[in-house]
Amino acid sequence: MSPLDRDALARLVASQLPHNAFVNLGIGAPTRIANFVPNEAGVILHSENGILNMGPAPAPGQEDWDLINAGKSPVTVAAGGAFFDSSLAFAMMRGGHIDVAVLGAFQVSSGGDIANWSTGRNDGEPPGIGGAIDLAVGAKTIWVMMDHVARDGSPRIVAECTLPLTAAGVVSRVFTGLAIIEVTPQGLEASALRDGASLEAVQAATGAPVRLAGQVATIMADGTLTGAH
Amino acid sequence: MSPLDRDALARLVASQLPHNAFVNLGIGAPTRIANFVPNEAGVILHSENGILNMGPAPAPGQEDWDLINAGKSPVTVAAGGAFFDSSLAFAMMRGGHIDVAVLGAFQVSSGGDIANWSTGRNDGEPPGIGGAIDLAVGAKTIWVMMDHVARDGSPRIVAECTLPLTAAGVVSRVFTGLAIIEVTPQGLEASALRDGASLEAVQAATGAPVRLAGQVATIMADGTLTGAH
Amino acid sequence: MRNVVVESAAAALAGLRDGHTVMVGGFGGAGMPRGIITAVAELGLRDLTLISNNAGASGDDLSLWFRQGMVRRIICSYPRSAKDFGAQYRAGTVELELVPQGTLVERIRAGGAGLGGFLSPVGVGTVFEQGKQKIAIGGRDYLLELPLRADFTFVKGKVADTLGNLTFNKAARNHCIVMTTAADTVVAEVDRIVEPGELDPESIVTPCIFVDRVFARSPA
Amino acid sequence: MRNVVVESAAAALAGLRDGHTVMVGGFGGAGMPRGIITAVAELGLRDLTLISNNAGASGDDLSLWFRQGMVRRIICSYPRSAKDFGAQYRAGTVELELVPQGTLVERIRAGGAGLGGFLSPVGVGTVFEQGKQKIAIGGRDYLLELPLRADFTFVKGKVADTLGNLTFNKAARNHCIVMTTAADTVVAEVDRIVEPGELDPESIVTPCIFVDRVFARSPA
Repeated sequence: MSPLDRDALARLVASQLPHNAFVNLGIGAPTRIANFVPNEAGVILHSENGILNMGPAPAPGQEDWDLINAGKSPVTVAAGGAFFDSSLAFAMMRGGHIDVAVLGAFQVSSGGDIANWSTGRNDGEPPGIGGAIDLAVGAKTIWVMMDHVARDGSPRIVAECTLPLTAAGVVSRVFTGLAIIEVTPQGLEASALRDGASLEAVQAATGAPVRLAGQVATIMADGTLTGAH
Repeated sequence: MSPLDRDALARLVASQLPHNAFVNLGIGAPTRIANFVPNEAGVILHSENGILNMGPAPAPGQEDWDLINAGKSPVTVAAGGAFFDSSLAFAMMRGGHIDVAVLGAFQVSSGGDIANWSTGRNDGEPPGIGGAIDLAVGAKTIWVMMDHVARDGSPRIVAECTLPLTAAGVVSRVFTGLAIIEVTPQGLEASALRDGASLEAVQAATGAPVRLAGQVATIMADGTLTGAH
Repeated sequence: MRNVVVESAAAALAGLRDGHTVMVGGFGGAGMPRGIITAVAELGLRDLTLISNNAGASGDDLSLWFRQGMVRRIICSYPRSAKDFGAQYRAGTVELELVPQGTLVERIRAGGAGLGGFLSPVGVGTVFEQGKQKIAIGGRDYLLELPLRADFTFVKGKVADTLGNLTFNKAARNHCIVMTTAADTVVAEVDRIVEPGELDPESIVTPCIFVDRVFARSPA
Repeated sequence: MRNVVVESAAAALAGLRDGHTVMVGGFGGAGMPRGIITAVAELGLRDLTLISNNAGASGDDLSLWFRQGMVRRIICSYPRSAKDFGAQYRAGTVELELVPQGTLVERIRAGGAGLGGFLSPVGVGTVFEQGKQKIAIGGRDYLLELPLRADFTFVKGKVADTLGNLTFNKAARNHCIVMTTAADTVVAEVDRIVEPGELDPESIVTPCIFVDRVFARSPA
């Protein structure tokens, strides 16, 4: 058993998006989710730079550099798409109109705090906050997609974030290569475990207490789920 | 000598609008100014319900009831016109983008206060404020067009307004059937007098001291000016 | 695929009930959803709070609601020349919150954009500052104005697609645009409904994320 | 009749000088006025305050301004991956005010709409609340955010008419739209200029009241 790879994790998250939901996929790994959302799910993708119903990347040579996603890669617009300015794009985010935002993160706390804009280290680069903070505060549901542990093996799901916060108490679910962790008022609950991973293994990789949810699904290597979820 | 009639007063105000200015004409008498603005003046009319470059009334039978002015009368749109929503229309007003607003009023004070939304009497009708207050606060230049005195002969240009204010210290010029009165930090100045009217006659009809401006023009019966202005 | 088209006024109004707060778009007849207004009148609701620029002028508009005593409170900028509202107002059976039009629009926008309020220069030094916090910024006084939201918004669009994207005819945009952002359930009455992709993405005025139900008064 | 077309970059930039505050539209390359940016770089100005979402990524964008040390201060949401800005930042020769993107846009909108500020939930409980007044509304904390304005705004439109009405291409609208409302002099670089009446009044995105100069980089 090894943690899911990026594509399998993206497939897992994609499979859980509610039908016909308005969804914003954060810059970085979450952007990959778009590749795995089935057409019949009816998911409508929002991009904070002013696109609703964003489509996949264009064919090579068909790029329009005025039609890019929040990560500044060329995209297309699906039938029924619309363009608008940033003030309306952020009104959608801050005003609670986005059903689900999937964000990357460095740390998530058991209280649902998220830290995803600063490593707290001086990497010689200027800081950047962008629009993730507006999503974290305003979307109806915030999911995080990230590696379960940092490169040094230390937990990224923690009792209290040590990195600068993006927003407090907003995350409801964390998808990692090891588990799906629900953030509940009673603490963290694993609602799915990687095939072959025990609760003990997940707990060992997590910086706050985790218990099993009432029903626990199994995450297969390709990112599909078996059992209830 | 009698005061100007409404059309002559409208012609007078129209002749003073700066070339290529963005102008909002208030509901009521000021609306009439549009009939007298020469095409070559390039004036662009704004309507607070979401029209820029508003044109004249349509020919009978050509009305579109989705294309009305702030007084809810059918209008047209000139070449280069645009439609937008009320939040942008009021951003134009409050944000100082309108060059000149010409408003009707019940009273104007020597300090430039304007009262134009309530007679202060209970006329059995509910009160209404509408959008005039946004114009009064936000337009770069506020002109008032009104009768010099009330029906009972009492002054409408006063030392202090007795009616509920619309905005304080915003009016720069008042056009009446008797005179053009400038509101200056040093008090009221008549920059034009109705042909045959003396300063004394204007002063007698005015509730605050008025003196002559450095140059004083003469207002002819048809609303044209002679002499400098 | 998302499809927000409803076939009847009853379906368009499902969930609307006594005591709700309702925004109705329109400036004069432009942008006013007459079909929905009539359908709501037939429900004979009570204790509505109405947010609208006007309070009805002719007989076939919001006057219908006032004539039946359906509205307990109205937040409005210009309720003059409104016969039926006026009668209720004089009788003391409806409460009026008079709000300058630009402030009304901006409060609705704040409600839709997730803002806690904004500082406006409009109303300073007038009766409209009563009961409001005054805050000085850069030496100028502003009033703290609070957001408005509603349970339902009703607007009149021109063309909708089945996803809920909307266009409007000319000056019918008026208050409709911000109102679609600020209610739990947004219903658009339109002239015509088309398939996704038939509207130019550049010409869509209200993106479908703000629209929950679309109703063609006279289906094409 | 009003005609805001200028024939040269020099005319487009007349009055721009050392110490000015300048807004530049664009998100990535979309909506970025490259022709004007280059022309400004050739002026070799000093002590500019720059308001922009990014701080330059490739060599032919705002990087040109940083390379020459033209900018004293930048108000920005995401200045990472900006080599020339980064070098100046590390050297301590440019000051950074980091603002969440939605707050940045809304502060510019407030500046253009004549508001004294607004209450935002964004940043509460984070380092972004430092130095800001916190106000509770309905039991929730908000930060009081203040308006931004500039001496000049530069944006990239698609088509302009000679009055100054603008359309934009696809996602090039981004920050350009609010920036056109919030500066004393607004310059739009466009692909094509047409006569008034050639643009559909329903399709105009920025009405001409906000645009002072229009410049076709490659006149049609």
